[in-house]
Amino acid sequence: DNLRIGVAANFRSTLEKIATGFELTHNVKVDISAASTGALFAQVKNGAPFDIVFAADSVRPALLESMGHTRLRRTYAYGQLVFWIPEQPADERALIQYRGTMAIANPRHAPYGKAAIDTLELMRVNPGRLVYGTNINQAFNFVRTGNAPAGLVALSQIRYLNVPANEFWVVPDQSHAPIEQQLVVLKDASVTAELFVAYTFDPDTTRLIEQSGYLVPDADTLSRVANGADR
Amino acid sequence: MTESDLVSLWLTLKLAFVTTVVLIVLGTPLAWWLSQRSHARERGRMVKLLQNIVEPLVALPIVLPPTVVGFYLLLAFSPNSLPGELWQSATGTTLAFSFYGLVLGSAIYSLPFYVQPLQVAFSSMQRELIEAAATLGASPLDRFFSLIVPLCRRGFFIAICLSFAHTVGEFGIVLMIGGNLPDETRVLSIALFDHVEALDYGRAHVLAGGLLVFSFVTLFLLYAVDRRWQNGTRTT
Amino acid sequence: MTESDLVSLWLTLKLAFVTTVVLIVLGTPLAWWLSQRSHARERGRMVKLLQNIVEPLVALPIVLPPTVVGFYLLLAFSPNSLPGELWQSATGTTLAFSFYGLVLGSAIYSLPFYVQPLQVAFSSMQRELIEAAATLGASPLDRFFSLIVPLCRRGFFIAICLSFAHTVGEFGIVLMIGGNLPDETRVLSIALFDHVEALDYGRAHVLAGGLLVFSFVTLFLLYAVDRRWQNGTRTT
Amino acid sequence: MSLSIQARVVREGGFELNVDVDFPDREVSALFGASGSGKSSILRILAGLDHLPGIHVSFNDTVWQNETIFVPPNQRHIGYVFQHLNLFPHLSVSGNLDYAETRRQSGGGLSRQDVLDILDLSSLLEKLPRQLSGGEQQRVAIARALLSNPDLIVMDEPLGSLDQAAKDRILPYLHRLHRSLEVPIIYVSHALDEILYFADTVFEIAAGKITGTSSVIDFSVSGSHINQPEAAAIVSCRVNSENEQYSLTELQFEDTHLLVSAGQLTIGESVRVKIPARDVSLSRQRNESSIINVIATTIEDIRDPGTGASAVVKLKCGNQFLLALITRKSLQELRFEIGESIFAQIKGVALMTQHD
Amino acid sequence: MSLSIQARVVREGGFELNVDVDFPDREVSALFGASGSGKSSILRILAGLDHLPGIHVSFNDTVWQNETIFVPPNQRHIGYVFQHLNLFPHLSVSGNLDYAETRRQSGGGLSRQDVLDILDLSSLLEKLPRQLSGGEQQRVAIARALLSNPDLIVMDEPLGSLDQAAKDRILPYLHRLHRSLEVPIIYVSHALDEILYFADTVFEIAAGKITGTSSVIDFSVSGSHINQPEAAAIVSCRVNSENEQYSLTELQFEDTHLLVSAGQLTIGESVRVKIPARDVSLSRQRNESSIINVIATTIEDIRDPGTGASAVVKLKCGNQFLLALITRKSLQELRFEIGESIFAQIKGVALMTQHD
Ligand SMILES: Nc1ncnc2c1ncn2[C@@H]1O[C@H](COP(=O)(O)OP(=O)(O)OP(=O)(O)O)[C@@H](O)[C@H]1O
Ligand SMILES: Nc1ncnc2c1ncn2[C@@H]1O[C@H](COP(=O)(O)OP(=O)(O)OP(=O)(O)O)[C@@H](O)[C@H]1O
Ligand SMILES: [Mg+2]
Ligand SMILES: [Mg+2]
Repeated sequence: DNLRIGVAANFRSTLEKIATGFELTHNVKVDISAASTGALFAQVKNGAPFDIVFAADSVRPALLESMGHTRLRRTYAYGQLVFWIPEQPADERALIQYRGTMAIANPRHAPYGKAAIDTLELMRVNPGRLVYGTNINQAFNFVRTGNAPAGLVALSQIRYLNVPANEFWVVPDQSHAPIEQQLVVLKDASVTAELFVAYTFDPDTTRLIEQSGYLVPDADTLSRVANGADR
Repeated sequence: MTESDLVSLWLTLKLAFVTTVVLIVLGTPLAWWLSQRSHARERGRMVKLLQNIVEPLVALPIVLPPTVVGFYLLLAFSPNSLPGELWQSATGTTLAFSFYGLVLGSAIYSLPFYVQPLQVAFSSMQRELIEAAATLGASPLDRFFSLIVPLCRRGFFIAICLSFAHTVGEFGIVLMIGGNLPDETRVLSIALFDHVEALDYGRAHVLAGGLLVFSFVTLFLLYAVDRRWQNGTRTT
Repeated sequence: MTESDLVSLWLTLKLAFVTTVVLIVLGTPLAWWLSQRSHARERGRMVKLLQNIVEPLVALPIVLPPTVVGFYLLLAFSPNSLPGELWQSATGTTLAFSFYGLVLGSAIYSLPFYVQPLQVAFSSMQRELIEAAATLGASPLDRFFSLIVPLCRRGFFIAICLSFAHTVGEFGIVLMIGGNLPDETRVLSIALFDHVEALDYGRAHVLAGGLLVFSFVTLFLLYAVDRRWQNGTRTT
Repeated sequence: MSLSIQARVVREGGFELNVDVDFPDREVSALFGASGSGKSSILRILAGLDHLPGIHVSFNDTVWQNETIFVPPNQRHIGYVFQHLNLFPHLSVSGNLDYAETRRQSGGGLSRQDVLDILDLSSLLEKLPRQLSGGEQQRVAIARALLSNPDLIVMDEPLGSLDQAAKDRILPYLHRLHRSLEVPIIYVSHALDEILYFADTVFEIAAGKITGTSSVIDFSVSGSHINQPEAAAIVSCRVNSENEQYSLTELQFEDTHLLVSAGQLTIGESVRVKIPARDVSLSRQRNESSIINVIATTIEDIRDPGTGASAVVKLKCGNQFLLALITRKSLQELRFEIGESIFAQIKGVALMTQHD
Repeated sequence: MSLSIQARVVREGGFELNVDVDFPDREVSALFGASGSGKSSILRILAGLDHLPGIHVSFNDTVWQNETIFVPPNQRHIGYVFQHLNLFPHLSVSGNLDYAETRRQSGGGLSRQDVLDILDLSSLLEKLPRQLSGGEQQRVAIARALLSNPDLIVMDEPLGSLDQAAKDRILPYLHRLHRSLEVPIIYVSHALDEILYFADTVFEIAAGKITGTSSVIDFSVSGSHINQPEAAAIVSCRVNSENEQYSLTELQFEDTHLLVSAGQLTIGESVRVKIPARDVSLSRQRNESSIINVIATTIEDIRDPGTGASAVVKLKCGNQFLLALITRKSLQELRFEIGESIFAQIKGVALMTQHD
């Protein structure tokens, strides 16, 4: 049977690359469904036939685990927040002095949004107006279409669309809580699911994730995970 | 268009078609029943009250955002809830994440767009013509097909177009209860949404453009057929 | 309901109201123009061709998922595009993230739900009555208000209900172009979606339930008024 | 007692219909009354179109409606010519006729070609109702009702928008039709001449109540209309002989003769003759004039309204009656008296119908 | 030349209308023709309801339609009584009347109360059109057209579904109305008696063409209908004196007298009398009978159709004509000849209208 994976929208394109590699090496077909983490959560709770869910945060995976829907939970990546201001030089000063409309993800449920708010507070940035995208992709769209002149978006998006290097500035990790993205393997998943998880944490794959604009858990964490301590 | 987009297109057309058929079968009698209110002097009070309640109920799904309707449908379809349980014990499958679940969801959400234009058409029809047909020996069902359908042709046409198009464009419910499964629930609207979400603008443009042109041509042809039909009855 | 939900409710009603007014003002003449096709023997070919093109165009927005329509609106609203640039130079603000942007988006998306039931009503009206009114000295505008509006009352009523309800439930477009600004673009459907996304199911249930009850009561009362009006003309 | 109806209903607006009628079997029954008196209402109840409480209808031993039973209109097999015609606007003339023909409940029935010919519809078959003139629409409505091959025909002013020539063609056809099909007909009309020509029994109706029931012969000489200029006596005669040269037929009328114009009549046949009151003048002696029918009668009654210019004299001849409309001036100058024997001069050109 | 229309149009379906008519000023013009001959089509063109090319219409020096000009119907101020009535279904009777009254283009005009009284609508004001009987609806349609206070009245079979009593009340009213308002009226009817009563000029129409135009007096004695039983001569007389006892009025008819029933007439006034052909019998000598009007005439023409039972004799009296419908039998037995002097016995009870 095919392996069914639910994925939060921001990680989708990266996951597609991973899945292509996995399909080649393991000869298993992977079906990818993208949705918001909230939707994935509701669907899993109500019996969605997924094997693995790649969430955009750690809260909902933990909740799923506590409700007994999972048999494995792991952090697979940390998102990186960037300040993007198209057609202008981007750096820390530009961010601090920015006074226009700024697009961020909705801090209420999107981890990138929470991180953006943290950052703005910590760095005492006072933009003229904050507009919220439902998720980080939408915040990105606001900037990309020119409706918002700048935004705090994800590095993965910047990489995906090959934004010129001088137009964005990667916000340092310390300025916000980590944007931890976790996956869960669901209780009734097929055994192939663990194979896929193992493939995800394969060094070649983690390099791919890093190249896509994420930080990956350090080797320490990874080995602990491999020993099952995280469970 | 990629192959997966073509699969989505096929699925979308299938969903819209099946949903529209379901609406025609269930929505037509409902619209008829609701449109009979003003004439129904001889009916009981209970029937009237029921109509007064059902009429606003029909319009109700659309005041909730589709994702929210989808959310509640998801709850209802869950094997933990009564309807979901019944369905599962009857068919062995879950309603959520299945094509039939999508049909059900779309039908509920598109119901007002089918029922209400029809109601307008039914209620503006001349009742005397139906009486004339009755005296000529036409049974109620015969009257319906031989008289009411052609007289309300425009209402049917617009009701069908609206609900078909609306099902094609439907997205929030499908996303929630469909789970975005290729071959089964990833309809075109979801694929399109995916492309936009994945910042894959090129594919999104192609798909949206294709969908628009396809729909325009289809609607244009349908309207042309409709006009020809109309002209046909005029001169023949 | 919390205060912010109340703000959203108020905003939603305002949006739905303004959108409906816009649709009444713009959609009514459009529906009338489109419904005149079959009778227009004396008109030029160009007008007919234009009608044949506009008619399917009106229905077109609904075959695209609202989020996608929203995405393209976002492109159009951008100061880099011509319409967005024009708006900005005229008003100094952007259409995106503004109430007027929402109105525009909702109006485009709800247009078919307003225009098409009206077209059904207009096209099933007896033309001879308009002729009679004309011989009694009623000008075209006078005829429209004194005769066509009351005769097509049910069509207007349903068109208005559908587009109002649809705007209340509209979500995809608003999500795309609204930016979720409290007081300005965070309508109820977005707030509800936020609650669901934030796993705040309690508030979501309250809001959804409240919206349903409110809408049901409103629709129930509207239909009751409609019936009374109808009965009124029957016996008075 | 083929068709009987008892109804006591009040319409919104206050109109009260309170009738108890037995329409005679196989006959033409006419409903005659002023505008708004309830004629159409009765027809609608008969056909089952107004399903109200307080109504009993039965036809040929079948109960169509009582407190518990209600046979829907489509099972009553009634050919209904509506006052407002109700042609199907989306069907051509032939489509309208097909609609009726394909739903016939019994075999046999009228030939379509006959109906088309008599109603002069052959050239209109492809047209839609809205492309027809008022009279053309009315003819289509009649044709449609007839082609449904009904067990009962109900006609609500079917000839109202037709010209005299069309009426003169259609009425005799309906009459022949009725004689050959033996289907009862309920006929509503304001036109006295149509009723006198066509009806066997006349039900007079006023303000929702039946005010009189009589054979057309009695109705013609004693209805409430006999002071009207259109009043005419209907009498029953037997065909004696024909005079081909002048297309005149000699009829045996009681113990005297009448010469009338006629088509092909069979000697010995029983016929009905209409003698308009204004065509009858009175004289104490036989005068030579262009008036060819002069018969001896006795004055049965004199209806002098006391005002106006004219009075009606009812004349008895054997067991039948005639009417004469004369001026009050001559009434008083000539001092006619009830019981007096007098000559009725009848201008010979009176309409007639065949009856058995 | 108050109202003129030239039209040459072909309707879909092939009907061709080809007319060129000048309706006389301030008169009642009747359009008389068979069903489907194009009467309603002409009225619709007049009112601007069928905007087709090939039409010229002008009224009182204003061009209503030609190649370039088209005055829309609402600016023509026409009171149109439609053949299909077209009452507004959502408005009560009074609502329908208000609709017309509030859109009056000029002041003055009819009193609403008068119109309600004559058309007997006072008790129906609150009803909706679908709660009315056919005849009631027709009366409302007439009232509505009249209350719009039009410059031109156009009536398409306005009395078709009315009973005789209503007609007898409404026609004289329309006649008086016309005399007092001096608004031209175009009147379409199949009923010969209405036309003879009401019209000044008659336009005969057949298959889309005007086949004859004549004053009603000429029409009555020479139209194509004079072999019909309803044929009647219209003659013009002057009021001589009244005989109150018998409600009879003596009229000067050429150099002889006629006694007729009448309402209040002014001595010296000019009036029109209708003498039905069937009410006239011929005799070579004056006989004593209930017939009070016997006048000396000469035979102008004899129309013997050669078949059928009756023939028409046209009689000349001074400069006017009468018709007598007699049997072909008496025609030949009595050997009437053209030019012969003969007595016409006229049953005295003839309808009449006032004319100036
Ligand atoms: N649907 C209705 N609701 C209420 N009253 C009605 C309705 N239809 C008819 N009436 C009233 O009932 C009375 C009788 O109407 P009906 O149509 O039977 O008259 P009718 O004898 O056919 O008259 P006509 O010769 O004018 O057609 C009228 O006073 C009319 O106003
Ligand atoms: N809308 C139309 N389209 C095509 N043909 C029409 C249309 N209306 C009428 N006709 C045709 O034109 C002819 C004249 O119709 P019109 O209505 O003028 O007749 P009419 O003299 O008023 O007859 P009636 O006395 O029966 O009402 C008829 O043969 C009719 O079939
Ligand atoms: Mg009636
Ligand atoms: Mg006509």
